[in-house]
Amino acid sequence: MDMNVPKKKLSLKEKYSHMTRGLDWEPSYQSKDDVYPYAKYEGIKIHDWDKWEDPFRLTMDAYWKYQAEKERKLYAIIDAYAQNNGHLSVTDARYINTVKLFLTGVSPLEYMAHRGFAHVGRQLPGAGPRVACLMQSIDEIRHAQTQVHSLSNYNKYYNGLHDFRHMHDRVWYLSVPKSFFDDAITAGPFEFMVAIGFSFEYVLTNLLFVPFVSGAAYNGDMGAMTFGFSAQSDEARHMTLGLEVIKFMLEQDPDNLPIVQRWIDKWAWRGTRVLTLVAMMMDYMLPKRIMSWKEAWEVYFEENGGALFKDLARYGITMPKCIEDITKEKEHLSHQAWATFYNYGAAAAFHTWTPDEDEMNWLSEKYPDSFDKYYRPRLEYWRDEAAKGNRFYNKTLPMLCQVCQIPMLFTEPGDPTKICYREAQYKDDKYHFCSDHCKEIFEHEPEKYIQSWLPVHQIYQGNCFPEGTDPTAEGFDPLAAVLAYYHMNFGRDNLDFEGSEDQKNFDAWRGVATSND
Amino acid sequence: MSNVFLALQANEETRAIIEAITEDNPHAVVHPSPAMVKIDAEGSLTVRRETIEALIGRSFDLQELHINLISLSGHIDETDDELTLHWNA
Amino acid sequence: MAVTALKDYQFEPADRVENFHGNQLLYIGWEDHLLFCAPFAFPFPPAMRFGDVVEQVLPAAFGYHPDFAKIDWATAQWFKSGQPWTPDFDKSLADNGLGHKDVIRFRTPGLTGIKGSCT
Amino acid sequence: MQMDLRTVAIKPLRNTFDHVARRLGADKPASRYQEGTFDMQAAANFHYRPTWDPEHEIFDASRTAIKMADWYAFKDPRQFYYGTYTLARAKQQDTAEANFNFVETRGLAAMLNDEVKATSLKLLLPLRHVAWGGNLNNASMCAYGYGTAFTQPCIYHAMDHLGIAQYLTRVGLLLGSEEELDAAKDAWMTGDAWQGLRRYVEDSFVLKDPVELFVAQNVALDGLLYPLVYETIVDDVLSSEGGTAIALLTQFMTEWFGETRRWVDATLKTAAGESAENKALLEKWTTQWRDRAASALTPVAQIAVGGRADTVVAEQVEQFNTRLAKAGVTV
Repeated sequence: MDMNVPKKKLSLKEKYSHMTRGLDWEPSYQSKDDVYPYAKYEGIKIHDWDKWEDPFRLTMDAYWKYQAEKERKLYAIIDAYAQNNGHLSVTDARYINTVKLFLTGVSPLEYMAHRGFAHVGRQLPGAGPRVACLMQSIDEIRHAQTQVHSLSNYNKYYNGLHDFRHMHDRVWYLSVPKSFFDDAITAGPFEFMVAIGFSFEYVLTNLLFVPFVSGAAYNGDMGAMTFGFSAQSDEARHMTLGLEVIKFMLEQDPDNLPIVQRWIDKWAWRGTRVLTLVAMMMDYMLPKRIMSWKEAWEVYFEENGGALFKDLARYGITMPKCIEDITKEKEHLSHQAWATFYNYGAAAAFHTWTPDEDEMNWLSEKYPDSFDKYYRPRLEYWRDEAAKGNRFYNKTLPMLCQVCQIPMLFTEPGDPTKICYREAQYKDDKYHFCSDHCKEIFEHEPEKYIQSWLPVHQIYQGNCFPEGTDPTAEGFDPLAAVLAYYHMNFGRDNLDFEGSEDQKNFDAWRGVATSND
Repeated sequence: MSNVFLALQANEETRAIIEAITEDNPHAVVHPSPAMVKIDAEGSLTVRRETIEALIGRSFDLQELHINLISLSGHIDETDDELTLHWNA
Repeated sequence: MAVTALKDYQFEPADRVENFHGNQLLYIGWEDHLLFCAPFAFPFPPAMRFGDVVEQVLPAAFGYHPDFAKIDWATAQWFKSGQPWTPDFDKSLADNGLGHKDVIRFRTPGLTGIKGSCT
Repeated sequence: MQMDLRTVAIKPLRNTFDHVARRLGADKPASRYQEGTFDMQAAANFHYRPTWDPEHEIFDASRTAIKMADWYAFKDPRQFYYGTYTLARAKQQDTAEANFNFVETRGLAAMLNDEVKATSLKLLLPLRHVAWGGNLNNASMCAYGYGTAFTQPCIYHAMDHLGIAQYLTRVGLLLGSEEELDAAKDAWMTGDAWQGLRRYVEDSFVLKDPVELFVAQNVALDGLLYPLVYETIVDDVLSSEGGTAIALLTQFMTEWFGETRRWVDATLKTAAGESAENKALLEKWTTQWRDRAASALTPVAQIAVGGRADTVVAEQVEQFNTRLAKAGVTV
């Protein structure tokens, strides 16, 4: 026996192939359609799953090794940050409101991504994408948990984070991110991949994480910075999966192009609408600003996304139609969004405020064409009224868009003084939209969006009061009942930052921590 | 040709990686920002194992990049020796 | 177009009028006054007098704005689904042709918000 | 801004999240397992029905016939959340790496006698495909199960199965070459010894009830296969014939089964303890799938133990029954 013949050294690619697609086989005791029942109904034609190019070739042993190293580092920092009262080193307590928005709005989506990728990984009949999807699934539960664990310490000292899971399923503005992900996961597996893997991860996630995380670093939040960057290190794998899926579908059959293009158009818009919250966070909620929303959009979408769509042009893919309107909106988005939360500051689980003079000047400088003309007068009026003890709290519920579920706050593309109204009739009912794009999405799948759980309408139907509430009883206070249903504590979680418990505690604690007596 | 980019956390481990990348990619432009470094390069960008190894004095598995990677753009080609990002158009 | 689904995919609309306990929804926006970030949604009985909406409901909703007290309702311009429209204040919502989830807006000529900024 | 903060004692406003406190019965400090698990899954006000399953909500407890008053009654005894899970596996992969290195650098593979080597390859390599099936099935349980306490360990288990399939592939490449992998796949597809098992695995792929799938895969199949192959055959039979190297290369699987069965047992115990209906259903499923697994594994056992296969499998079934009785399931 020739024991000493040196073995042929396999390349990374060959080895990885044995470790993934080599494991798979064509079933014969059950039909392939029964094993993968969701693979065909969307109309995507795949002829040869073996043509799939694995983007990163990470086997499980390497995965465990590197991920454990990341986790060790991350939890060491989380522990140190908690032990040293790291929360007192943030620029000022207003910053903590970004963290509240993140935990209530984003972390539950990470969890949804975990379950969504488990589902899609189970359903895609190719071994390559299955492994990549399942790896993403387990990464996403990581993100949800590291966020909860990092932010757990803030919850101990500040208000508004205390029941984030309960709130995510109920609170009016959180139905925006929730419905976004519900929409993606209820679509077929291929659309999910375009929605989350491509549009969100590849095209938009940089806009969520890089500014948020750099913003955290800039504002002294080492905890959030660390989980943020640690999560991003997985995103690189996720992004390449998203891009690979698009290329793969387009290369498999020319009939896939119009379907994929429609999904890209839809999800670029859905995703950008969700990022409205990020826009306002960057321009209004970070006490020390890193870059404006408009600048972030230009770097991460116009420049980077532009390169991507130029590259995809060879498949016939074009830039989503909505980009033209988004480009017009970038001057206005953050201001209109912040104004909305300022309006409804009594029903939000974080604090709102008017920017101080320096901050307004920064906004003027960053938005020379829009801020002074349209938004400064609004903010100054509110500031002056608040100083007179007449802080504005809008107590009448807003009209919502049927698709993105955001209050109808967006203005006509090109005219920031006119609210953009669109409507459609479907069967016996009228439906209203914030934009042409949301309307188009509805008209393509009305059966889906007529189911939307619109928070305002649900309140009026009487579905958002604590169990046992009698709305006909004398002295019934609907706002109080809705906040009770949300598990929001009036006077602690909501209202203006000025005078809040967070503000008082932070000042007192930091005083103790930085004084020498 | 469009830019590809690679963003890494800024720390002791990535110092040598960034140095190696700039050595191997003279056309790359390094942008430091809080806690991270973004490297832009027109057309393509290559990370070479051997260059990194020469700088750190130990063997380096290119998959170790994952630990400190923040984001990237472009198509990826990965071998035992090189990781390349590129656009086709 | 219809949704692409694996099986029959038909559901009741979540907001059919039957779910509102005798009310119907009406959306109302005030043009040029973006101090109120978005139009409002209200549940009203269809038999409610239109004038009662203007006289009894709108002040609580829009009264914070200094322009509100200056409104001359006789000159206000109304729009229904974006088209010019004239309400009869003494008739009910239903008799004014307002159904579930209709949207109306009003413009108050001469009033253009804080410092004329449409705020 | 770098601020010099003195370490001061500040009294926290609360010790944990309210939804965690409600489950603990009081606001007290909670573990990372608890904060990373309790109520993490959305449970109310879903916006749209899945286009792939319009009869159910996105997450819907009625996908299984098992009924729980509270799906967070399940508890992983290992208290794995992602961080503790990866740290545990990283440690095990470190050992596995050292074992593979040891076998390779000392030429232990070459020292194996031909018969042991051939038997090992014949027995172990087709099991790559079984583990791949375990990966698919646990992804299914994670996707369509209800409540993070139940679904979270399933994604870890899915990735473990993938890891095992990859370790087996490495065993094949170390002891043999790509040709052996191909031969094993042929055996899996057409060899008589493997058809019962392949049919079992493929039949499990079409199960829709996530808890029944849990029984078919994690309880019955793995519950018989792992002790049979890795404890009885590799550790006892092959080792006694000079195959210690094989035991080193599959140490991960042996330890893994010892660890994960604690979770599998705890899950069964909680579900069966909930109601007589659950118990009856679990017993029915377990009996059915156990019997099928036992007969599918008998020709596989023959590869290594020949005529003793019936006896060896019968012993496994007996031990299995004893184990399940302790978990509250009488089979």
